[in-house]
Amino acid sequence: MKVEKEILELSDVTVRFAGDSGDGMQLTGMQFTNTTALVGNDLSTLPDYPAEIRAPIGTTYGVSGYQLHFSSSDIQTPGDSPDVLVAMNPAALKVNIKDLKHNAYIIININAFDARNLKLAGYETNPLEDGSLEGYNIIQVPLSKQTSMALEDSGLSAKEIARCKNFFALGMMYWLYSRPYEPTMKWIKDKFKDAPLIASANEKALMAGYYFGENTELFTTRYQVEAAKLPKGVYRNISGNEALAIGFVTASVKSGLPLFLGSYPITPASDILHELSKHKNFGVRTFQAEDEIAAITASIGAAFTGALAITTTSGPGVALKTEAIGLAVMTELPIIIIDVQRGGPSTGLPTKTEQSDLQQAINGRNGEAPVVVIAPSTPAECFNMALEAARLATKYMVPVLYLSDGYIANGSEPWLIPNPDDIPEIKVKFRNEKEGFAPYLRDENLSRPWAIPGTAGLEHRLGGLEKANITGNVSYDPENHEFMVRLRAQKVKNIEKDIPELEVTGDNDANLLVIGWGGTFGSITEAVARVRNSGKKVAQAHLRYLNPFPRNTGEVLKRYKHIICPELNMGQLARFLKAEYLVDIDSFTKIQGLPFKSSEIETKIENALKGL
Amino acid sequence: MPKEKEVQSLSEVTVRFAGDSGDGMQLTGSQFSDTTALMGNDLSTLPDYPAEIRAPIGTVYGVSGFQLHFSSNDIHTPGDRPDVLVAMNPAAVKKNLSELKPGATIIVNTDSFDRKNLQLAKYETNPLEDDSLEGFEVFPVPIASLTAKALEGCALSPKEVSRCKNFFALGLMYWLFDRPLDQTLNWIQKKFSKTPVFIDANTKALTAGYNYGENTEIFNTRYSVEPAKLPKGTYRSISGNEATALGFLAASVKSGLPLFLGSYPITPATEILQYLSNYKNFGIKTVQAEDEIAGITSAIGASFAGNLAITTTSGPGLALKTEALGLALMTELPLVIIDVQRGGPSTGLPTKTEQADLLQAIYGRNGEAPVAVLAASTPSDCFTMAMEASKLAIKYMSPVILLTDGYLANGSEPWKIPHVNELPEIPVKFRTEKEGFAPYLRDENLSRPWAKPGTPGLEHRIGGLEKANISGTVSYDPDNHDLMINLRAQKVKNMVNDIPDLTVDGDTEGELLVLGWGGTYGAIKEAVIKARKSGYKVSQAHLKYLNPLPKNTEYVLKGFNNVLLPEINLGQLAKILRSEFLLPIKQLNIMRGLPFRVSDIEDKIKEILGGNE
Amino acid sequence: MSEQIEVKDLKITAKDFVTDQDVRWCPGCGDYSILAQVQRSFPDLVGIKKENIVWISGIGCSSRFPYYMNTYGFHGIHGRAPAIATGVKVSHPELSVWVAAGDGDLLSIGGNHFIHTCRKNVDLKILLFNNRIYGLTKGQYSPTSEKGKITKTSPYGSVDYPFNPISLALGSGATFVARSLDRDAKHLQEMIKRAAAHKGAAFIEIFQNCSIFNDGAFDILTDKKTKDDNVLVLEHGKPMLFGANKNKGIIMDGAKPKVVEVGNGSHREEDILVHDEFDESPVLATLLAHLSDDPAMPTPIGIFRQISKATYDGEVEAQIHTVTDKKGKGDLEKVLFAGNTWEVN
Amino acid sequence: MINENRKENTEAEIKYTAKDFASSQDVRWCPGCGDYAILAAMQRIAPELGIKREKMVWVSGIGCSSRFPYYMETFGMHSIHGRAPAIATGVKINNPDLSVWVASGDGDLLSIGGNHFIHACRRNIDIKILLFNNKIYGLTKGQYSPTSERGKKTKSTPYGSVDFPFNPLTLGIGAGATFVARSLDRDPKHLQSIIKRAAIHKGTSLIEIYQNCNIFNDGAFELYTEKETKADNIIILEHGKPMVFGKNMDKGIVLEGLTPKVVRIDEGKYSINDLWVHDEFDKSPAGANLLAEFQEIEGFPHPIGVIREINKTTYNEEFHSQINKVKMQKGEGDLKKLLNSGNMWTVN
Repeated sequence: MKVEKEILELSDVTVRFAGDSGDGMQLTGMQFTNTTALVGNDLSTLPDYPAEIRAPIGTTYGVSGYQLHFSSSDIQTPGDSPDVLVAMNPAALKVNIKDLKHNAYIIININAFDARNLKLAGYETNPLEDGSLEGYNIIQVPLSKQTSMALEDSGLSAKEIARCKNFFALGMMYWLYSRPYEPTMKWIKDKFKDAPLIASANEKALMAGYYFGENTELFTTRYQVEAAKLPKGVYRNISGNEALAIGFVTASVKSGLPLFLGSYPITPASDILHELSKHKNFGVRTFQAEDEIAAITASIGAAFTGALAITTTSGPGVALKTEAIGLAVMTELPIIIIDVQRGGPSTGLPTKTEQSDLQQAINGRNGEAPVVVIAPSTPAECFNMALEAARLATKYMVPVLYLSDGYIANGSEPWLIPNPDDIPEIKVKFRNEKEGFAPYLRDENLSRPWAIPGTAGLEHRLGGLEKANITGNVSYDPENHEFMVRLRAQKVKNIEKDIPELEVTGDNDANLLVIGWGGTFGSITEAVARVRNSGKKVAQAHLRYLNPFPRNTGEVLKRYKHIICPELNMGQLARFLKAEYLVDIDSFTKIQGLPFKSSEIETKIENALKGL
Repeated sequence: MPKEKEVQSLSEVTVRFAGDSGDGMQLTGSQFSDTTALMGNDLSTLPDYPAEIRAPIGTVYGVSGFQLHFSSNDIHTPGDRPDVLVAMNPAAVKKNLSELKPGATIIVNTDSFDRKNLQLAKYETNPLEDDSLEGFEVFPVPIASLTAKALEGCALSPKEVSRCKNFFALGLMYWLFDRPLDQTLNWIQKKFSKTPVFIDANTKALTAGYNYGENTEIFNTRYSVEPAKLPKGTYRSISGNEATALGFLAASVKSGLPLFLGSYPITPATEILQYLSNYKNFGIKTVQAEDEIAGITSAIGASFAGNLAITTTSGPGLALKTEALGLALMTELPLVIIDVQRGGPSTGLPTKTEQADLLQAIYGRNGEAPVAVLAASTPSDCFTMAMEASKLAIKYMSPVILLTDGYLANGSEPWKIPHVNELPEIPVKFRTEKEGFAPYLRDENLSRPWAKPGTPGLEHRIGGLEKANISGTVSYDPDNHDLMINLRAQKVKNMVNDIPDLTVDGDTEGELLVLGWGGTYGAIKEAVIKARKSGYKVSQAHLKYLNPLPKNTEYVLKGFNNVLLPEINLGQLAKILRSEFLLPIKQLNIMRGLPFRVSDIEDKIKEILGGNE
Repeated sequence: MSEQIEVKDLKITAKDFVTDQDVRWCPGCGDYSILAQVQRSFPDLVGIKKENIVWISGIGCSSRFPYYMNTYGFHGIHGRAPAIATGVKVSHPELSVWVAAGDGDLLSIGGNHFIHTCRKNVDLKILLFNNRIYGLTKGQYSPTSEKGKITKTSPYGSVDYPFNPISLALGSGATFVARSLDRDAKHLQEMIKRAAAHKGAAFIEIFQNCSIFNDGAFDILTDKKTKDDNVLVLEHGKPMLFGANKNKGIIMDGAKPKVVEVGNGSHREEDILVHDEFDESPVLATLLAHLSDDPAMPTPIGIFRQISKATYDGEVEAQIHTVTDKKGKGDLEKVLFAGNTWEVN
Repeated sequence: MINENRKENTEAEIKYTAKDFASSQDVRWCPGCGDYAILAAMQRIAPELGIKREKMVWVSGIGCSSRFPYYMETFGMHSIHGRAPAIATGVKINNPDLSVWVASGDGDLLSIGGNHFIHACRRNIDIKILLFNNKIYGLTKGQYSPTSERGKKTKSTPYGSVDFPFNPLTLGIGAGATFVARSLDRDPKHLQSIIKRAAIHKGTSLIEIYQNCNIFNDGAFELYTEKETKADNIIILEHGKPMVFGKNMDKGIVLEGLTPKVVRIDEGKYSINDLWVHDEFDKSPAGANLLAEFQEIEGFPHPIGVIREINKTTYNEEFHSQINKVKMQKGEGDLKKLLNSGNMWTVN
């Protein structure tokens, strides 16, 4: 037996797993995440993979990465720069090295650093030998070799054995960060129950990695990260897309409306369609349509017949759905369009995140066609905002555009599971009463009645041509048109009374406000916290409702001398705020397909404070 | 012979022809316009017809109208309120009465005021008999029976005879306003050259109408409107859609590029496709595609292959083309998208005008997707702006959206025809040089080279995924993405160097500037002229370039204490200017599917300036 | 324009069509073979210069194809390749325009452009990479997936019937309809060359293996052991025989096709249905398209139908010439000054 | 849940008349338009379909015929160009108890809406599609359509179109439609009978209706509707009956191998017994395709009637039986269980 190694207590670690697309890095990262969640750490993740399914092995554009930030305290982001990189091949090293902290640990699969792989990665000399890794702590592990040795008698082919090396790496990391391997063992058993050979090989690889950590002289220290002090309750780790999907299932149950999803596969939104396809026992109707347009128009048809109708897509899909969203505006049917934003324009960067569809969401339609626009700010919040979208759409008989993004869709965080009984009902009333019915009557919210086919005596016709007030007949009357255009705008504007006010956190008496929206919440929150920790005053506000804005938005903005608005676009929210409130906004933008680093925002705030 | 009647000279008149959709009012109106143009009057027209091809006869929503404003002076709008209404049936009276000037002249076809038609128009009593037309000068003319009488002996069916009554009405109006018949007589000859019986009938109806005016005692006065004092030159009357089509034809000739139009029929843009289909002998290729998306994508393909590629549509079509527009932007191919705006949202009001697609044009795409946006301000200006749009698209290898609207498209005005040699050349350079070629190299304008298929040695691949700078290969590199986003934005910004400064009509600083864009030009112009006549000091500026804005825009706006911006939308340009310059903008937004009335704007000017006469 | 100084008879080889881009498909993907067969057959295309070839695609794994062909290329947006290609071809009819598309791209989102291209007979060569799955978005069922298919979006089995792409193309009026296999290099090359030689919309459905999400979908047609008994190779003027020893054949039993043994005493080769690619009536082709609806029948590969019809692009060009001949070359000055004009002095 | 326990509504206890299906809107087509006859036929046959008014939904796109829903006193939606089949699909999936009908023109259904049309056919979703084929764009005032004959001179093809037209029947068949028929606006009895057949059919039903646009394409179908020419230019198909046509029923179709031929049956060489017998229910689409192709062959009559009807489960049936099956297997969805799934941990 070796001597027990020293255990060092850490509060906060950022790990990145990186390897070839075929190396199973996403799986490794997710397993590590789940186990870390079970240990009770707070965490945040960032998967990052190429747009090709499998790019050629060994090249830099084939590198797939998974970053995980975990901590014993409350955290908001997947971490700016990793403390540890697991690099399965030279390309993984090459792509990731510039992101690492100084002194970071790099665990390298030394077996992959042969001449061929070095060349594929575009290295002229071996970085392990040429001094280019100076300043880092390099741990060279014969990962492939160790794995094949462990699996010598497994009865698997060499290729199959090679595929197990990610479990070896995982086991080693479990040891290093003092995590239990049992959850993954259980997962392996479940997953490969029909292939016992593979199951046993993966188990062996995992354990071999774990023991390797224990036995080798390469590691002198292991680390421990205590459980975070989170509010009491039952937690699960949840990604944005998952939270969104079950949020809508919940909305369906709470409203008593069948959920209808019309969708067409598109990155990074497809997972929602996958998830909802599983829940047929909730009566969920998933319709994989022939194209984006059919997906939304089928949803409009379903909304007409009384479904909670949604359609999921990404930016290019919203572009295609543009005309149909206008139809939903004119027919005043409740549908929810979910846009999981990705890098644009055009096909752009399908697997990368961005916030550049806001203009499209608010303004991208012919004519005056107002819709409600909302955006969740963290993966778990995707759940709540789904309920909110369903509530607003059905209450106001209006299309709602729900802006998520690639970062929160694929990222995950611990989620305090709510008790469904505590979730408020979504009250929906279908019109049944014949007496006095007209399809474009208005209630106190300016909403028209929802009279679904099958209701005797309420037969009526909807359409995309301008509607006469109340009767809903086609009308070309000039005064009526003006009236209806303003009425539809007013209906959306009225919603400001029904949504929470914009909340300001941080220092009330600060001169500087950082305002954001959507997935930048975590980075902004951490940056603000850091600046405040250094004794400076900063306030923070985050918009979850983008059309209409919360009713106190203007009043909040006018309280500050300087307003910074960080966005992953060229300043789209800033433009709206300026137009609406005529206040100057210091737009801080980044368009690299990546989330903000907290440090970037921190520096921005520090610099702005200097000028105040 | 009856005695010569008194001729009164007027400086301007607004006439509206109104009748059932089947009564040929659009034809009557355009004939009257053509003749009036030939007489040398300045003029402006406003056709207004229902979205159905033929709504049921006799009903109010089946009424089709054609308004014409003509003058011996320079004019800019089709007129706020008609002086004269020609009403072919009760529904036409019902629909138009509220719009007329007090004391206006109404010529009615009394034959149609029978019980059935009154009922169809939802009249409970006959307005010719009750006092509801009091305050107007009503001339009852049995147009239908007079036409029938005139055509007795023609080998036509009663139905066919009845169809000729619009020519009778036209003849009568020609007499009333002292216009010659020749133009219309020629037109009839040509139009019906294959059916002489129609030539005969329509000619007879037209002359009968004219003679009726001359002979009958009902009309005591006839009117004349002197020719306007327009700059020297050869003129023709032109509609916006026609001018747009000719503008692109001219751009094709001046650039030496074959013109390719990918389009799908949509009101009110279809006519551009129809006009351009005629000019095959210019080598124009018009593809009527299976849908809007194929319309634009086939144009993108043609642009890749080295054509001057355009696509025409209206708002709902632009909505469908959204995704493809992003592709044109990413591939940096020259393409002009023409949006003839109509009433929205959704299908909205297909035959009515509006300016509500501006935000869609500028912002309506996924990702940061900047394109140039231009807008024509008068029917004939469509010609100029079509050439401008082509020039910018080619020079900057960029999609350009040209906004016109239903009012400009269908309205017409006299146009001083330019000579081909006076038109600006549009330089085009295709890359042929192999040495040093890369598909995303940049010239001094940040434009990439146009290397068309068929050029040996320049084989390259483009697409919608993010491009690596210079090499144009696919790149997911974060810094490259940032660079390219900024580069594409900068390229569009650079166009300010090519577009004229915003000019101010009137003082360049002061109390009030009325700013406009697009088809509101005429109404604003007249309102400003009228306000000035009543002693107000007010200036006017009109934006024809909306993205990028002319470089002196902020400077101009800041010269005034108030900026009034009338728009036929809920304040779309106002929103852009507010965010751009943090300037309060006074808005005037009326969205009735119709152009502004001059008085709407004039009243607002007076409201802002108060009683400072 | 550059001067033509190149030597005319420079021999082009498959290598000349290879670009400097690394090919980024998954190892084992059928797309590699299709790319190889295209590159191998292209040097034999008579009279087509490399710079006159354009590849257009939409979105999907196979839509990366243009990046790997050293010709002009355009990686468009999802489903729109046939429409972009129409624009290229109509505006420059001298180009040889090729479309690479997957089953999702061509038949799902792009279905409309596909059927209209067939109808109009635009002179495009369309290669359908049919792997019966969405690969790029990681494994959803496609409009050619078999009913009951379990995928991420149909965890309980899809309830959609698939398209029969051959039948759809025939129904849309396509003038050249063929099928081949990614694994049958020689046959595929032959089909590519035949498509290139055809004037008009040429459609080749290629059964293509997706080794990641739908591995083995076409094994029965490509594996040595099963191939002969399950694939019927169509050849014009030849009897429809198949089987390892060509001992099975198709006969017509009234209006219904039937498989019989040949040479066992009951049927001779002369009884067997003879293929006629050039049949004006689409009925034989339709019959063949649906042959394998019956699991006992073989799957035909080869040319189902090839007929001669004017092409859209050719007619557009011809019309321009006719009108120009009749009216003279367009004179802008004349057009501007046409109609009712008047002078102001 | 709204779809359950609604079986009682399938039999109509109420006696309707045609008038009950006429809405209060004034019908706004041009006088003489074939659409009037189609509307009348629909309203006349509707009471016999056993469908309650509130269970009938009409969906349309854009075009003259797309005004159809406004005139039917049922639920309806006049949507956007080309999308009617997709909207109807959403309506039918979400509430399969409804009887869902699509009214669409040749531009709407086959040009911009071509994709939704072929996919509806492929899925066999139980919607009834009435194609008002007038071979022209009417609403936008006279451009050629994807069914216009080649060489057609219109406003957008002043020198004649160079497109080949679609044959809507072969397209429907090629896309896998299970019910494909054709009728005429001018033959109300036949049209009503075909509408009824479509209503009864389970699955996507396509009826191509030759419809006269008297403004922009007047007389396009005169040959098939006028008394003098009709008999020689159309053939009325009936299941199990030999294909006979002609003024004196003296002509017929024989099948030689796979090739059809028009023959006389009054000259001794052929008798009625030699003629091809129509089989609506033939599983193979080859015969139906042959019939659909008649119109492309010089001297052949256009077939009218049900070209093909086959039995296949519908998309909506399968869709809902799958939901029920999963519910049986996994139990009715339990929200608490769903939220509390995956790897959970408790913080105390």
